Amino acid sequence: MMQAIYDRLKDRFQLGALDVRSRKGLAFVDLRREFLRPVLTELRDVEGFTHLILLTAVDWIEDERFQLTYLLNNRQKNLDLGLRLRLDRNLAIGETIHDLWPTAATYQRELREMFGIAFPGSPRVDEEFILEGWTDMPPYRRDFDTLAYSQQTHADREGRETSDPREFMKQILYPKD
Amino acid sequence: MKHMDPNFRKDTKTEFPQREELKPRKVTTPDGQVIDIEPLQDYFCQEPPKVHQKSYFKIVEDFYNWCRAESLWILAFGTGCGAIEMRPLMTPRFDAYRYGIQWRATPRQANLLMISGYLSVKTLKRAIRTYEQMQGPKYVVGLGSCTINGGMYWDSYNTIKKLEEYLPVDLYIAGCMPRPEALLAGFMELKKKIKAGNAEGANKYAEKFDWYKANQKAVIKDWDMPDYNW
Amino acid sequence: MAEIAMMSGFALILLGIFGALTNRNLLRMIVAFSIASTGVNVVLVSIGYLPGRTAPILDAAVPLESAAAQIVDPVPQALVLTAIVIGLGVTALMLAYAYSLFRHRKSLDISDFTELKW
Amino acid sequence: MVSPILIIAIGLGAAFLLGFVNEDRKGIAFALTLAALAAMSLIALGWTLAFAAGNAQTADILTAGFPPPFAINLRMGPAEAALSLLVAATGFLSAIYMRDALYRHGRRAMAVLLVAIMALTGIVMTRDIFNLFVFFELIVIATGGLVLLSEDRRALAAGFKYLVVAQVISIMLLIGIAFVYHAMGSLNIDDIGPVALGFSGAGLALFLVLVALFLELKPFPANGWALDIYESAHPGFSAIFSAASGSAALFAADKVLATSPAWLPLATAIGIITFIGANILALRQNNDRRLLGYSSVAQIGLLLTIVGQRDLLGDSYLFIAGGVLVAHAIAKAGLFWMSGLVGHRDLKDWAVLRANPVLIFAFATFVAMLVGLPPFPGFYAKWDLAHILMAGDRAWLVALILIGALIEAGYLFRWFGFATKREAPEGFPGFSVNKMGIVFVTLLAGWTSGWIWGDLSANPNVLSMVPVLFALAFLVLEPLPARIKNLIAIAGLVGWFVFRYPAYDPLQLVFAIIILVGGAVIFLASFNWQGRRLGFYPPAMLMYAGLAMLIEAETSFTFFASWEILTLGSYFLILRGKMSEPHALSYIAFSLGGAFAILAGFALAANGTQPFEMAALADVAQTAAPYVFILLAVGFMTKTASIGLHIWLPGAHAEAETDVSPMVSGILLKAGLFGLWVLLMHMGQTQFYGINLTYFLVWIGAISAFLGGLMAIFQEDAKRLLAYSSISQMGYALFSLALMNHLGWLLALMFVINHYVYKSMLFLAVGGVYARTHTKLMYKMGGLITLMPFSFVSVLIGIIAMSGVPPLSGFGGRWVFYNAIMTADMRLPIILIFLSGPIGFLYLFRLIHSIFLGQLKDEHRKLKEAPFWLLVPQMIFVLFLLAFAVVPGLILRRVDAYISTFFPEGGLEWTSGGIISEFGYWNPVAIMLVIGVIFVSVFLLLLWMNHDAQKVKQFNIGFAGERPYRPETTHFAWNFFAPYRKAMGFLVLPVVTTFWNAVTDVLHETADFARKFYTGNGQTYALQALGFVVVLFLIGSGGTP
Amino acid sequence: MSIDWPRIGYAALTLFIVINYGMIMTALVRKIGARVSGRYGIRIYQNYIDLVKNIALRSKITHGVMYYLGPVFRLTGGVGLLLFVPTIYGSAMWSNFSFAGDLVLALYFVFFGTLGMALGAAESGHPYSAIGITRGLSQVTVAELPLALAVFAISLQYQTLNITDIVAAQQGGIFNWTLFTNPVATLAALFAFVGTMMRSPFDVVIAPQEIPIGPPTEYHSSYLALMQTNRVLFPIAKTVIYMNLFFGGATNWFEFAIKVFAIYMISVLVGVVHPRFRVEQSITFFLKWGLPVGVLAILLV
Repeated sequence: MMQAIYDRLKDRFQLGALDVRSRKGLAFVDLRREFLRPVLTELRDVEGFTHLILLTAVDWIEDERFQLTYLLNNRQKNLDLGLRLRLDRNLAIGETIHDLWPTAATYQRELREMFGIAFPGSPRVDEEFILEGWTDMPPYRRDFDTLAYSQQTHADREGRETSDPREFMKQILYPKD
Repeated sequence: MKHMDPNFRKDTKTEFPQREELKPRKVTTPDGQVIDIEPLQDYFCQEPPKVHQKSYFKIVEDFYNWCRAESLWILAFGTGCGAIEMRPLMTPRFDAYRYGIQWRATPRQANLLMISGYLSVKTLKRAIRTYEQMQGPKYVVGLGSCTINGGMYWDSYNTIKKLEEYLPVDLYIAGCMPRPEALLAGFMELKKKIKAGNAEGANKYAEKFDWYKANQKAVIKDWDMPDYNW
Repeated sequence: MAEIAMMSGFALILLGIFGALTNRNLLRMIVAFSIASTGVNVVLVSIGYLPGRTAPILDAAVPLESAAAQIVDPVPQALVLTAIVIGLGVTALMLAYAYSLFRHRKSLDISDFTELKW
Repeated sequence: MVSPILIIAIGLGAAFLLGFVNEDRKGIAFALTLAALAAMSLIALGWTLAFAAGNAQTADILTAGFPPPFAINLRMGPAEAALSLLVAATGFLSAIYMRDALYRHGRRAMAVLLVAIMALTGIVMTRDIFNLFVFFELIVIATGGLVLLSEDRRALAAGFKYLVVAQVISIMLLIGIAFVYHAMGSLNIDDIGPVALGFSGAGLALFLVLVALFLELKPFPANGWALDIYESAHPGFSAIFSAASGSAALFAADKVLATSPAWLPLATAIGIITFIGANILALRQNNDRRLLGYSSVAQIGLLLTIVGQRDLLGDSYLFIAGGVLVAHAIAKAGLFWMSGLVGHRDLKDWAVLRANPVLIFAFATFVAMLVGLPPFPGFYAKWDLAHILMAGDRAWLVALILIGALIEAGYLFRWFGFATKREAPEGFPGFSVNKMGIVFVTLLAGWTSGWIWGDLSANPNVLSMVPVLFALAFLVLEPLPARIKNLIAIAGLVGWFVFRYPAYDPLQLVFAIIILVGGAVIFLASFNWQGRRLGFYPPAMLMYAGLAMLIEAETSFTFFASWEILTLGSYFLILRGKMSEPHALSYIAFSLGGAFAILAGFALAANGTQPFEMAALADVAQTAAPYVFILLAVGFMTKTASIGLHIWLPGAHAEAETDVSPMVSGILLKAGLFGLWVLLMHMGQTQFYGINLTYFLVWIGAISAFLGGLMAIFQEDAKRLLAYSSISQMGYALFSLALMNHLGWLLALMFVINHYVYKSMLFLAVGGVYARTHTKLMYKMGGLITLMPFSFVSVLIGIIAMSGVPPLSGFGGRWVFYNAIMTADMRLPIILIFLSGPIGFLYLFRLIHSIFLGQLKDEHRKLKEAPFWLLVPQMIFVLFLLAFAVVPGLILRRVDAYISTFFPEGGLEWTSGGIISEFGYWNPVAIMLVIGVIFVSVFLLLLWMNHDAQKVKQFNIGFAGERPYRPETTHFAWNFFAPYRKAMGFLVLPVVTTFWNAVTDVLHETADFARKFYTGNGQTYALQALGFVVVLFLIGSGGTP
Repeated sequence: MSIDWPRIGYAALTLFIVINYGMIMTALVRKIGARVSGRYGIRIYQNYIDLVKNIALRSKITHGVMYYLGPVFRLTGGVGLLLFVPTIYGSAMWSNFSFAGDLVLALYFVFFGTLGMALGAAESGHPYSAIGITRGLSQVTVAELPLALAVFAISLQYQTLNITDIVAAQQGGIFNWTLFTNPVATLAALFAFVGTMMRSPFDVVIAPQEIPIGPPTEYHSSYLALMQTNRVLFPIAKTVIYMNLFFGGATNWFEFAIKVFAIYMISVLVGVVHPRFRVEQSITFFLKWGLPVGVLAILLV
């Protein structure tokens, strides 16, 4: 079924390969930026993907890319389709889709705060979302080192031992190995 | 084991701007006169906290302390997963009421602040404000390892590690999370401490006010309240 | 004879009024009113007419002592004279108005002068 | 004595002489004209004075030396003399007024004016119907000429339309005259014998004459042509056309009708239809002159009605008709002349008159004259008319006349409101001095006529009553600074109280204290105003004068006159508020409606006897009594704003000035209560179809108390809240009064006192806050307690007193209330009262919370305490309330004893240990002591324990871990009782407002639809006139075959 | 005016007895509630500890004069109400200050504390306080209505407003109580009783879950102590009125204790089985059920 939808859209929007996952009815597909809105509109209005489950980002720091994932859901047919879009990491400006799904505004606000991806035109996008009084770089960027930040901000309690859970449990459970 | 980027330096230079509603503003009065409003001065009491002396007579103070110990009113404020562990205390199985413990909805009437779990910087601000709004003598109990050393959030950029740096903690109850029985045991310990006259957290806070404030302001960059929230 | 005069007088009045109310043209209305007032005058005279009597002129033919029995009633005739004079005055005034209206408004149609209403 | 024929001769002669004056010598021509008119006026004046002094006999002038019917004769009697004077004087003044126009048109125009005035006097004096016709035609011609004096081009068309219709009328008149002559054999009016009502032979002849004369009076609806003239002619001529022509034509009709009384009903019918119809149509007029035209038509209609009633009026006929006529003529001429001062024709453009306060005063005078308010002739005339008609079983006619008058008052006062409140145009050049002079002369004439009619009247002269004169004296004092005037006013009130003190019985005394002493206390607040404060003291003092006279009134006339005076004064007072224009209008509309009901009630009760003692209300005949009761009760209840008649109150009280609100709320409302009191005292047990009428009052009182309070809860505007609360409180008072037992009356009296005190106090407090914050919306305030502690204290004390919580005086009221209802017959309405008590608590709490408690706003942080002079009376009230709470007996004891003369049962026992009733007891001193001691002990205890409490600021609140954002978003005040609205909101749907709006809308829509009838086409007008005749003929002959 | 010292002494004693009785009784009621749900419950003297604890608080704040006076008004209202009503029938001294006024005084003095408390709470500037006041005032207007009607009915029945006289008329056997001679009025009054005791289902005023305890949100330390005192005193004072009017009064302290407890338990029992009403729901409830019963009461007398 997903394949059928993919076939219908593939040529018109120059989609990437369909990435079918293990779970039935879940698939991902890459697309180019200029086709984002047409594809989303088409999926929403024609193919029945009426629900935006989430909009999230992945920091592919090695590729100098942010990947935005728009996960859509078709309630009738129980299909989940993820659209993956890659943005230039140094010029992280996404296209707002709050007019298609009002909830997207919230996601975009979160992405703006946590990844520093701008969504011009999205309502209240520059307001604080979860963080309060944050002045450092967006914390979900991979070049933000949370441990280092934590060390530099909060002193460890003296005598606290930190172990690698994997090593620690191995020692306890299989002391012989 | 996690790597740490040796080159990472946190941003210490950027100042967070004052909140809009707290900036001094000019207002036109009904008579057309323009007056200056300084919200922090005009709307908040700027007095620092005071150190309160114990009663002159020891016997009175002992009696008071006994009453304080036997009448612990907990502020109904849950900061983390520990909030869940408090609920069973009201049930027939644990029945904390028989120890004179009860929950109050307003900080004005409560005298025990339970920090029930991890405390993000954002929540810390609320916790400080709430603590300061409680009337002394008042007690703070940290619940779980998160309040002790950060617990499983030890490497989080946004969670404090040592509660006593920010609030005068009377007692930690270890565990992740501590069970209700542990809480009850903790309350008993607290009572002993109060009865012994050692639970002077409020006075300690007032004495070392500057130190506490410095610690608090070091993590809370958008300090948008008076130094002491009466 | 008197009845005929009176009938025709009333006919003239009705005719005049009918004309005044149906013609839009100011001048025609004025003419119609003239006809009507003529009718009124005829009626007036016919009221004062007594059959078989003579004109109320006291001369040799009508001696003073028997005048009351010989002449027709003179009062209506006096009234008619007055009415004619007044009618003339009114007609003249109306004509003057019509002239003035036409000069200012370039129209003689009464239905054009309805800016004052309600 | 100069021969009256000279009036005509001079007019005619001067007109001829003008022909010889050189066209360029306009000054001479004008002087000649004025001299002629002055001479005519003087002759008429001489005759009038002679008649007034009783030195003259009615004189007949035989023109040709023959007795009638052989020659025309003129007659000079008292009415003729007065009318000639009216006509000639109007002509004289108008001539001066129209000087510019007359100069422009030259001597011919002056001649035409002279001819017109001459012809009008001729109509008044002649006794020959053909002569009448001639004069009428002369007037037609003269009118045709004079209309052209106007600079308005449209006058040309109007004049032509007039001529067309005049032709039709003259044809009818002439034929009629001819047939009358045929039937009677004479042209002399005195020879026209009584002609029976009929439509053949002599009847038809008379019908034609009459109908032509009626048409000259511009009857509704056949009067479109006249309105066009009014609208477009020169105002100076319109004044003549309205005041002089109308009066003369009316007199002509009167002369003819006098011969055949059988035709009077026809006149009545046409008159009353015209009166009401024209008044309704006037409602939608925006053009001032056309409005005056409608009003003129209406007034002539009223006069025709009065003419039609001459069979009943008898000796009073001249007094009544003359009163209405004079009032109409003077006021209408004055208004037309004033319209010439106003540059534009919309009603709102009259705001320009504010440039000169005397003109506003003149406007007010003329409006009051037209509506028939004291002290003007129309008032006396209306009073007598209503009484005679009621006694003659013509109540329906009284009702119609009063309804018409009410509508007229509606549009006139609305217009006055425009003039005083609307935006005045910028850069006004100033009024022409000579025109203004004419208006002032008219003004003087108006007041003089008021004095004359008062003097002629069998009743006391309003203008010779001391309080009224005192109030009027403030007109002269207006140039003084406000504070001096204030001092005089206070001295006057207190002085009058001291002077009259021995004469009051205890009930009057209580009211007198509230009105005179209380009024003086409120006047203390007026010291707050500086400058001259023009237009404040005369109406205020007029109101107090009315009130002071009201409580002493012994006869129904004095009572009613006082009532009207206080209504008028308070109207002008309320109108002073910034936004009060519509509210003042609805106030005066309701008040006049109520006053007319009272008038009808008194007239019905008096049944012809004059003067009618108030005490005689008890002896009204069984058949009439319930109607008298209902009429009077409705009248008084409009003043107390009982539910259904309440919609004027909130706006009027809320939008009034700060020191006016307590006057109209604390004091003025008591007038209605006093009226009800007097009514119940004398007619308390009146039955209507077996039901005691006081039962209805009990219900109305209870519903007012309940709904008034409920509406108060939902107000955002502090003064409106207080205003609705007044409705509720007055409901309480009405309820307790109508209980008709001893304690009920005592309770009502306590309400009278308490309501005065705390309502005045609260209005002043809110006014003081308003003076600082410039807003009345409560949610915009908050937290003012520290800035305005004194205002807070007075509101606090007011609230405790008002809600009936011990130990303050309100509790005494509740205690008496409980004791009073124990013996009441009705139980159900008491439920509403029970409910409205706590409801009062709700809105009062809202008042104090939203203003003084809660969060202080940014812009109010530097506010000062309310002005000193506003606080002074408040503090006096606070002290009084505290004292009254401890020793209520000081005042109530005497009243209690006095009430025992009406209800000997159920009194209170005043002992040193408290007040004891049949059912319970109450010891105010003990209560105060016990509560005081407990309170102080607890307070000291708390002080001991918490003396070291840290004073914090307004944002230091436990806000769920957050902090408040702004005071505006933290102050919980807007829609404060939202849950209450959810539960009870359906009870406060604006049903009554909707009803009254619908009434006015229907009237307005009717007017708007009906006035389309006047198409503006001359032919249509002529057709309407003919149609009028035909319809009249058909209806008449249908009635009498 | 001479001071009647013994009477003042008796009044103080009454106050002392009632406060202690109230402290114990409210604790007992809570303990019963706990036992019903299988808990041990608070200690019977817990109220005293809480009271002392609050008084012993070291730091206090004040929001202003009215805020300071609020609890004073509140407690004065409670104490005054108690002392204005004869506590023990047949004893001149235990009638305290009832010579100052009759039933009407008692009915209206109830509002004294409410008014003061509302003013004080409102000055704290806390929106929750204001919301709580709104709710409380809205509810009490209609909740008191059946009582007013019932009182009217029984004062008509006994033809007096004197409480002592009303109690006197009920002496001589349980069936002389108003409860039996006029059950409708009693029922109406009980509507009001349940409605004004600040217990479920009519406790939305202080609903802790949404508006942290309503009007007293900002009160603490000795302010709260005074209010706690009033909270044990005031319901009893009110109950005493009901007892005197409908349940035959009390001729000695023992009877007093039993009757007050029994009447008090009515509101407790209603409360434990009914969930909370919203304000408009309780208004509608009283109009729909309380009002008709009250009307019936005054019509049947």
